[in-house]
Amino acid sequence: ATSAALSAQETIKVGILHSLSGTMAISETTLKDTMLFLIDEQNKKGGVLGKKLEAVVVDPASNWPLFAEKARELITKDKVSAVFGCWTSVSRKSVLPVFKELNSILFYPVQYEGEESERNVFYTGAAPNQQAIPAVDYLMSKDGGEVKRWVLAGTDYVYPRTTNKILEAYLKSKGVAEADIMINYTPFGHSDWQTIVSDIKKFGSAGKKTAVVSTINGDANVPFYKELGNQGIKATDIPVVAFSVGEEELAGIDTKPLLGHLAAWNYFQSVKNPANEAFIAKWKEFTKNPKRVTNDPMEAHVIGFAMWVKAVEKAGTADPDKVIDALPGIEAPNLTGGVSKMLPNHHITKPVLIGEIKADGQFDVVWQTKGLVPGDAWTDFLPGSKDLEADWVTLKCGNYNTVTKKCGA
Amino acid sequence: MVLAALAWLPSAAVAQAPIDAALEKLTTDSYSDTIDAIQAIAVSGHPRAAVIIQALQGGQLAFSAAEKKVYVRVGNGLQEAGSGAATAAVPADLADVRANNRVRGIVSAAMGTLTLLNPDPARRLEAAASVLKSRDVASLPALEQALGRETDPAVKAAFAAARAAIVLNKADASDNERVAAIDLIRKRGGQDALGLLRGLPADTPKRVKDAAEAGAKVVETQLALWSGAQNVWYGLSLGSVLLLAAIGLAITFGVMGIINMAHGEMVMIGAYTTFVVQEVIRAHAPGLFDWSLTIAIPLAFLTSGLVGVILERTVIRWLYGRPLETLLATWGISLILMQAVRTQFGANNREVGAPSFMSGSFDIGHMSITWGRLWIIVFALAVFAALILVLKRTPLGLQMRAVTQNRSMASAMGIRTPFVDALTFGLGCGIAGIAGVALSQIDNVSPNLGQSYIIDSFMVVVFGGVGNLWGTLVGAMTLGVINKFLEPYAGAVLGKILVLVFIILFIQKRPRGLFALKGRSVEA
Amino acid sequence: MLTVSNIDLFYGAAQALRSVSVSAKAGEISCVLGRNGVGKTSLLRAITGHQPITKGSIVWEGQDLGRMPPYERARRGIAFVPQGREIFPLLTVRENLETGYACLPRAERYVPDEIYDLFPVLKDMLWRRGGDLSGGQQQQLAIGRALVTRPRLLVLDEPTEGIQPSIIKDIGRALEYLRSKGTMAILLVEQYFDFAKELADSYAVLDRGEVVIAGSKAEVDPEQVRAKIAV
Amino acid sequence: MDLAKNSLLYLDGVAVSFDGYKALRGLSMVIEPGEMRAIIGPNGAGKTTMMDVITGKTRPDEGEVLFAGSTDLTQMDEAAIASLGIGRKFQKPTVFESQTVRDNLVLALQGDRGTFATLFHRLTGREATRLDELLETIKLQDRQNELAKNLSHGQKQWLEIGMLLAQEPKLLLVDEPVAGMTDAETMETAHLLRKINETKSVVVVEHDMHFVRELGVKVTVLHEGAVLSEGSIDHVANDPRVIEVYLGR
Amino acid sequence: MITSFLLKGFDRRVTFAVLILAVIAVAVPCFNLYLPQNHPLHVPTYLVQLWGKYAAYAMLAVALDLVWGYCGILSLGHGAFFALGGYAMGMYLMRQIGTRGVYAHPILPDFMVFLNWKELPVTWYGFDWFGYAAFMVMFVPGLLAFVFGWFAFRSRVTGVYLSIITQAMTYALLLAFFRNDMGFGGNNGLTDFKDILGYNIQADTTRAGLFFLTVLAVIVSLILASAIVNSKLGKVLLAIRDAESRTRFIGYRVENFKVFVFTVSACMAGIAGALYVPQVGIINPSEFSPANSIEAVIWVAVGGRGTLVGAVVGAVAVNWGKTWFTGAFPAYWLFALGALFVLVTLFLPKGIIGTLSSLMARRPAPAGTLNPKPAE
Ligand SMILES: Nc1ncnc2c1ncn2[C@@H]1O[C@H](COP(=O)(O)OP(=O)(O)OP(=O)(O)O)[C@@H](O)[C@H]1O
Ligand SMILES: Nc1ncnc2c1ncn2[C@@H]1O[C@H](COP(=O)(O)OP(=O)(O)OP(=O)(O)O)[C@@H](O)[C@H]1O
Ligand SMILES: CC(C)C[C@H](N)C(=O)O
Ligand SMILES: [Mg+2]
Ligand SMILES: [Mg+2]
Repeated sequence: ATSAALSAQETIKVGILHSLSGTMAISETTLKDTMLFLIDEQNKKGGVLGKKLEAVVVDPASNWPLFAEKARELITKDKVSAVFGCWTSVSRKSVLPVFKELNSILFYPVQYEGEESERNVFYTGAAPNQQAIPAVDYLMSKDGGEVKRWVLAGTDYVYPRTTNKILEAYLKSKGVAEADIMINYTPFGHSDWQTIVSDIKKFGSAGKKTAVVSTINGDANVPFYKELGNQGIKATDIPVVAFSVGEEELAGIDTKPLLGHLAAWNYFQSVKNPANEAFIAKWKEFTKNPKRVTNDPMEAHVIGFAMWVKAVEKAGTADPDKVIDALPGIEAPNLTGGVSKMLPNHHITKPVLIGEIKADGQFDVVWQTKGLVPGDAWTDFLPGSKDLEADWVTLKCGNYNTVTKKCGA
Repeated sequence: MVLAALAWLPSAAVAQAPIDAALEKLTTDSYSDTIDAIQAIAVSGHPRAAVIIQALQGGQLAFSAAEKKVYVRVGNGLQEAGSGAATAAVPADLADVRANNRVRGIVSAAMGTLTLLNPDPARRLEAAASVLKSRDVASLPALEQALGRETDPAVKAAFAAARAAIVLNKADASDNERVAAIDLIRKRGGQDALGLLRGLPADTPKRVKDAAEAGAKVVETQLALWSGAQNVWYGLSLGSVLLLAAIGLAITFGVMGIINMAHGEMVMIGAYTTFVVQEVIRAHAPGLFDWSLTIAIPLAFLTSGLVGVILERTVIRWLYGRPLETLLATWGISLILMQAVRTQFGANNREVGAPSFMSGSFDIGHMSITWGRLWIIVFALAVFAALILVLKRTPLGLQMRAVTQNRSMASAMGIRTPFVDALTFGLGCGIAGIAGVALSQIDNVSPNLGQSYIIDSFMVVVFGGVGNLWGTLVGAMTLGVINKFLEPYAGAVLGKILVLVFIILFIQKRPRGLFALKGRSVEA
Repeated sequence: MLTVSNIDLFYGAAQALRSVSVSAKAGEISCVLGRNGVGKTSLLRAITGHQPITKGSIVWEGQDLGRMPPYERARRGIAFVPQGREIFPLLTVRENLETGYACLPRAERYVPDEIYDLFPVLKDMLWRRGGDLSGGQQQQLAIGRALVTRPRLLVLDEPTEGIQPSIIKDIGRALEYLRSKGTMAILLVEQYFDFAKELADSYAVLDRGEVVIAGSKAEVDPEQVRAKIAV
Repeated sequence: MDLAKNSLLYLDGVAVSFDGYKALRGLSMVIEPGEMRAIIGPNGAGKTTMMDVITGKTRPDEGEVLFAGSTDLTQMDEAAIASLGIGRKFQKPTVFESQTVRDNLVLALQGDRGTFATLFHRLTGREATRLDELLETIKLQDRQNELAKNLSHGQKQWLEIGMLLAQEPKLLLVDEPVAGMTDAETMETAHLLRKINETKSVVVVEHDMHFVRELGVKVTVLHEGAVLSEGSIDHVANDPRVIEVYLGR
Repeated sequence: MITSFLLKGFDRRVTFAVLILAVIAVAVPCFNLYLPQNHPLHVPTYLVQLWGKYAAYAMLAVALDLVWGYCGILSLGHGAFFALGGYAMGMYLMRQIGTRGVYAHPILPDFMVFLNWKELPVTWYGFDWFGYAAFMVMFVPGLLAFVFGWFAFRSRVTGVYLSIITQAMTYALLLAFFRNDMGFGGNNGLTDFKDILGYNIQADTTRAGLFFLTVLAVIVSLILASAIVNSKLGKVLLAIRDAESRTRFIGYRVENFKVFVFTVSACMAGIAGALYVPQVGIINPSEFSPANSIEAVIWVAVGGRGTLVGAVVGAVAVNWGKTWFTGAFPAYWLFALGALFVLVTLFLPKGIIGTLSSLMARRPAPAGTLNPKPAE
C-alpha cells in the first residue's frame, strides 16, 4: 500500500483506515478516495513542513477486530503520524484502545451517538446536538410543518438507540406525549419494509401531522425508501428525515417518488458557495468521474485534514503527542462558507442544514442554523451525561464531572 | 380559505386583478414569500392563476431575481407568468421557484379545490382525497357545489366523505349533522375514517363523541380483519422474494448438492445486468424504459447462466463427489465475484428504476396492494412453474436429475454428463440471475446484494426439504407469512429471531425439512 | 466385435489387472469368471470407460476406445449392468428406463415391450421410485434399463446376484434370445458357475488380475474352470 | 401366548406399508432359541423389510414383534435392539469405508458401547486374538490394514459377515450372505453358519437354493408380505405355489 | 487412565506439531520481552498480539475439526460458541474496569449508564470474579451445545439440515446480541478493557503471557482432540461420519457420541474465544455472524479436514494471508484470498496437511500390497 517512490525519511505518513470490502465498503470507499485526493492536493502545495505526505491505505474489511489489528499495524509498523478512518461507531470503539495505547491520532468523520471524548480521537462528524436535535427543531417549526407525532425508526444498534433515547427525552421535554411517539427498530440490512411502512402510514393517519425520524443505517435504506415510494407516502403527508442518507446513498435510488423527504447534515453538495464548487470540480477531476457526488463525511475529512495540517505546522512536527495538543483552537474553513473550529472537547463547530430530496438525487437546503453549532460530546438530555464535560485543554479530561468536580468520577 | 373563492366559481368571469406584486414576491427565494404569493394569486381571480400554481407544483415556475420577473416553463421555452407571452430572451440568473413541503402542501390543497370540477374523474377523486386530508372548512361551498353536480358514483361517495370530514370538524355544525357525518364516515371505513372519528376536537358534545367512538369501534374491528388479510399478502410477497432468491439454489444446492456459496453473487450479477440494461436504455432509447425489465430478464439469465457454466467447467466439475469442498471453492468464487463487481462498478449502490407498471399501488377493500409486489409474486410463481416444467417434463430435466443422482451410471447410460452438469449449474445460476432482476426492484444493487440473501436462501431450501422444489415454494411462503404475522407483535428484530428459532424447532420435528424426500435410499 | 488386449489397470499404486486380454463377438456370450477380488469388475470398468487403463488397448467395432468417456461408449452401443445395480434412487422406474433414451434417436425413444415381457414386475412398478425397489427388483430394472439403449455390446456384472431362481432362469433365457438375434455381443461376469456354463460360448478366467484360462467352450474344460474358481 | 414366551423371536400379524404400498401384510413367524431358519421368497416379497422391522429400522403399522418372549422390539431404537443381541448383515454390504478392515471389526467387537467406555477403551489381548480369528475366517488377514473402500464387492460381503460375527449376537439376521460369492465360498459360508448355529440362532435370507439346501434347516417362503409356505427344503421346493412364484420351471 | 488416554494423542503428526508450538510459545514472548528493539530477532509487540489472535483462531479450528473432520458434523455455527466464550471473558474484563469507565460508575459498565440502566442485570452477576467467569467461559458454550445437540441429534437431524440450523442458531444469537436490550452492549459490544487478573492488559508482559497461554491452550486442545480421535471413540466417530445408521445397527448410541464431541468442541471454542478477547480488545456481536463461522470451516478445509494439525495450519495460513493481503493490496486482496480458496480445493484436495501427509505416505512403503504376486 505504501507508494514506494518516496523513502520514509522525507515523508510524513498518513494512515487511511476505511473498509474497502465487506458491508461498509459502500460508504467507506469514498472516504478513502477523499483522503487520497486531499493528500494529493496537499502534496501539490508542497506537502507539510517541507515534507511530502504519503498515504498508507489498508483494508479493515468491515471486520471490527481487523480494524484494531490494522490500526496497530499502521501505527507501529508503518509509523503513520495520524490516521483518518472508521465509519461505524463499533469500529471506532474497536480501535480506540489501540490509539490510546500507542498514543496516536484518529480523525473520525462520521456523525455518531456522542457520549465519548478521547484524547487521541478528533470527532469531525456531527454529535447528536449537531444533527438530530436541530432536525427535530426544524420539523416542529412552522416551516417544517409543525409536526406533532413522531416515528423514531432505526436500525437496532447503539447509534440509533442512543440517538432515539436522546430525541425521546428531548421531545418529551418539548411536551410531546408518549402516545405520539412510535419507536421502531429493525435488523441490519432489513429489506422487507412492507409492514413497517404500513404501520407508519397508520400511525400517521390519526389526524395529527406526523414525521419519521430515521436512524436507519446502511443497506436497509434503499429498500426502505423504495417501499415508501411504492406505498405512496409523500413528503407532504409524512416527511421522513434521515441522518444517514446522503448524496452517495441517493445515487443508488430512484429519487422521483422521494421528492421532499429530508436529511439533516452539516454539508450538502448542493450548497452554493465558491469553496464548495471548487472542491466539487477538483474532486470530479481527481476521480475522473463527472457524476461522482460529494457528501457530509467527506467534508468532515476535508475539515479534519486541513486542521491536522495546520496543527502540524503550528507544532512544527508531526509527532502525534504534540499535534494533539496543538489541535484544539485550530480553525479551518468548511465547505458551507463558515470556519469550523476544533474545540477543546475534540469536536468541531459545524452548521446544521436541512435538505429536501430533489428529483436529481441532490438536496435542496430548506433550512439552516444561524451560526455554527459547537459539537457536544455529552448530551444534555440524558441523566448520566448531562453533568459531564470534556476539555482537553484546561481540564485535560474527557469526562469531567461538573457536580463531583472530578475527572472520571 | 381564500382559495375557495376562486375554486367556487371557476368559470365565472372575475375581474382581472393585478398580480404583479404577488409575482414579485416569488422572486425573493423565500418560502414565506412564496406562500404569501400563492395565496395572493389565488384570490386575485386572475385567469392565469391556475396555470401559475400548477406550474409551481410541477416545478415549472422560474424567476429572475435581477429582473424581478417570473416565468412559466413550457416545453423548452419560457412564458411570462403574468401575461402568458412567450419570451425569447432567457435571463442569465434564471432559477426555479423553490418549494418545500409546506409550500407543496398548500399548493396541493389549492390544486385540490381547483380540480374538484375537473372533467377527468380520476383527478376529481384525487381532489376529493386532498380535501378530505385538509378538512378545510373553506372548501365546503365548492365541495357542496361539486357534490351536487357529480354523477360518477365513486367520486360522489368520495365527495360525500370529504364533506362529512369537514362537517365533523366544523365548529358551527349541529349535532345531528355531525352524527350523520359520523355515520357516513363509519360506512366508508378505513384508516382515514378511524383517524377522523378518533381525532375530534376536544370541545365536541358528548353525544357526538359517543357516536364517534361507537363508529370508531366498528371501523376498528373491520380494519383488524383487513389487517389479517394484509399480513397474509405481505407474507406472500415476502415469501415470493425468498422464493426467487432461493429457487436457483434449489437447483445448484438442492438438486446438484453443491453448497453454492456464490449463489448470492449470481443474484447480484442479475441485478447488475438490470442496471446495465437500464443505463443503456437511458442513454440510447429512453422510450423503452418501461421494457427495461422485460429486456433484462433474458439477459440476466444468460449472463448469470454463462458465469455459472464457466464456473462449472473450470472449478465445480472437479469437485463432484466432494460436496463439502464445493463450499470452500464457491466461497472463494463469491469473494472474487464480489470484488470484481466492486472494481468494475464501484462499491456504491447503483440506481435501478421501476418501470411505470411496477410503481404505485391500488386498493382492494382496505388493503393496499403495491404493483411492484404483485408483479414480483406473479413473476416468482411463473419462474417456479417454468422450472418445474423443465425438470419434470423435459428429457433434459430427466437427465439432470439422473446425473446428479448417480453421475457415473448416468454416463454409462449415454448421458453427456459434462454437458448436463454445466447446463444444470448454468440453469441454477441463470435463475438466480433472474431473481436479481426482481430484487433490483426492492433492494440495493450493490456488491453486497448477494450476501444478504445467501443465508435466507439456504434456510428456505433446507426448511422446505433439500431436493424438492415444491418444498422450496411452500417453505418460502410459509416463512414469509410467519414472519409477517410475528412482525407486528414482536417487532422486526425479535420476529426474525423467532423465525430462526422456529426453523430450528421445526427441523427437530421433521429432520429432513417440510417436504422430505422419501424412500429407502434416503433413509439408509 | 470387442477386443481387449493386454490391458493393465491400477488403483493408485495397486495393480488390479495385469495384461488382460478378452474378446466378445456379436451373437456370442463371453463369460468372465473368477473369485472375489480378482479383477472382474475392474475389467468391465475399463471396458465401459469408468476406470482408465495404463497399458494395452480396447478396440470396439474397429475403433480404439482409448480414453473415451463412458457416455461416448454408450453412444457407440455399449450398455452396462453394473455390480450393485446403481439404480437412480429418486427417479421412478419409468424414468430410470427413460434415461436410456439419451443415446437414441428421437424415433427410437420408447421402451421395447420385450423388456416388460422379460421382467413383468417393472410394468407394475413404473411409478415407484427406483430406490425403493427390493434388491432383486432393482437388478431386474438395471438389466431392463441397459436393454432400452438397444446395445450392440451388453456388459453384465454378476446379473444374477440377489435374483430369485425363476427370474435367473428368465434372464438366462433372455440372454439366449439376445444371442440368437446375432447382432449383440454379450460380456458376462459371473460367479454362479452353473449359470455361466449353460450360456457361455467362451470363457476367460481371471486370477489375481491375470487371465489364467481362456478359450471357447470347445477348447476349455468346464471342470477345470470350476476348479480354478473354487480354490 | 406360550408360543411367544418360549420363542426367541416372535412376529405376529406384522404389517408395513410405504405410501400405501403394502410391503408386509400380516406376517407371522416364530424362531425358537437355537434355531436356524432359512427364508426365501420372490424379489420384493418383504424379506429385507422383515429384517428392517426386527432391527428397528422400520416401524410396523400393525403387529407384534417380540424378542426372547417378552421384549417388544417395536418400541426400541436400532442401538437398543442391537445391544439386546440382534445382529444383522445387510443385503447391500455397508462397511465403514474410510476405516481399515481391522478397525471395522474392532468397532463391531462385542463390548461396552457407552461413550466413556469407548473413550477410555484399550484393546485387550483377548480382543486381539478374537480379531485375528475373525480375519482368518473372512480371509482378509493380508488386507486388514487396507481401507474398506478398496475392497471388491465380494470382499465387502465377507467383511460384513465378519462384523456380524464380531458382535457375537444371540440372533443373527443374515441377508443374502452368498450373493457374489463363488460356489466354493458359498458352501464354506454354509458351513460357517452351521457352526455358528451351534451356539446362536440364525435367520438367513438367500436365493441360492444350493446354499439353502446345504444349510438343511426349516425353510419359510414369503410372498407378497406374508408366509406362503413353510417346511423342509424338499417340502417347499415341491410346493407348486412356490414353484409358480419363486423357483420357476 | 487419563494419562494413558492422553498419551494416545501423541501420534507422529501431533507430536511434531506440539513440539513446534511449544518452541513458539516460549520463544516468541522471550524474543519480545528480552531482546532489544533493534535486535534482528526481536518480535514487536504487535506481532505477538497478532499471532496470539491467530492462535485463538487455531484453537477454534481444532475444535471445529474435531466435530466436522471426525464426526461429520458440519457446524456452521461454531463461531457462536467462540463468541459466547469471548463474551464471558469480556464481561469479566468489563467488570474489572470498575470506576475507570467514562461515567465512573462503580458497578455498571459505561453502556448501561448511558442507557440509564439502574442496576446490573442478573446475567452479569458474578462476573467480577475470575473463577466464575472462567467457569462460564466453558459452561455457557458447553451448555448451549449440549442442549442444542441433545435435541438435534436425538431427532436425527443430520447433514446440511444440521449445518443450517447451527447457522440459524448463530444468526439468531447475532440478532439477539445486537439488541441493546440484551444487556451486552449491543452492536458496540464490550471494549476498552483495562486489566486482567490485576495485570494491565496493554503491558507487553501481559501480552506475552496471554500469547503463551493461548499457544499452550492450542497445544492442550490438540493433544486432547488427538487423544479423542485416536481412541476407540474416535473410530466410532469416524463410523458415524461415514455410515451413521450402520453404526446404530452395531449398537452404538450415535446421539450420545455426537452430543459428547459437540459439547467438548464447544467448550474448546469457548476457551478460544475467551483467550481471543483480551488480545484483540473487543468482543461484539459480529463474532456471531454466520460468515465468521463459515470462515472457520474454511480454515479447516484449507489446512486439511480431519487432520487436527491441519486445522491449526489452515487457521494460521488463511489469517496470515488475510493480514498480509489487506495491507499489501487493499483493493485486490479479495481476489487473492478467493483464488487461494479455489486453488486449494483444486490442487490440494485434502488441504495442506492432508496433501503433505499423503505425499509422505506414498513415498516409503509402496502400497502395492494388493494381490501380491506369489513367490513361486
Ligand atoms: N476403488 C478401489 N481402490 C483400490 N482398490 C480397489 C478398488 N476397487 C477394487 N479394488 C481392488 O482391486 C481388486 C479387484 O477388484 P474387483 O472389484 O475388480 O474384483 P472382482 O473380481 O469384481 O471381485 P468381486 O467378485 O468381489 O466383485 C480387489 O482386490 C479390490 O480390493
Ligand atoms: N422405504 C420403502 N419405500 C417404499 N417401498 C419400499 C420401501 N422399503 C421396501 N419397499 C417395498 O417393499 C417391498 C418389499 O421389499 P423387500 O426389500 O423387503 O423385498 P425382499 O424380499 O428383500 O426382496 P429381494 O429378494 O429382492 O431383496 C418391495 O416391493 C419394495 O419396493
Ligand atoms: C450512523 C452511522 C452512519 C455512523 C454511526 N456512527 C454508527 O454507529 O455506525
Ligand atoms: Mg466385482
Ligand atoms: Mg432383500
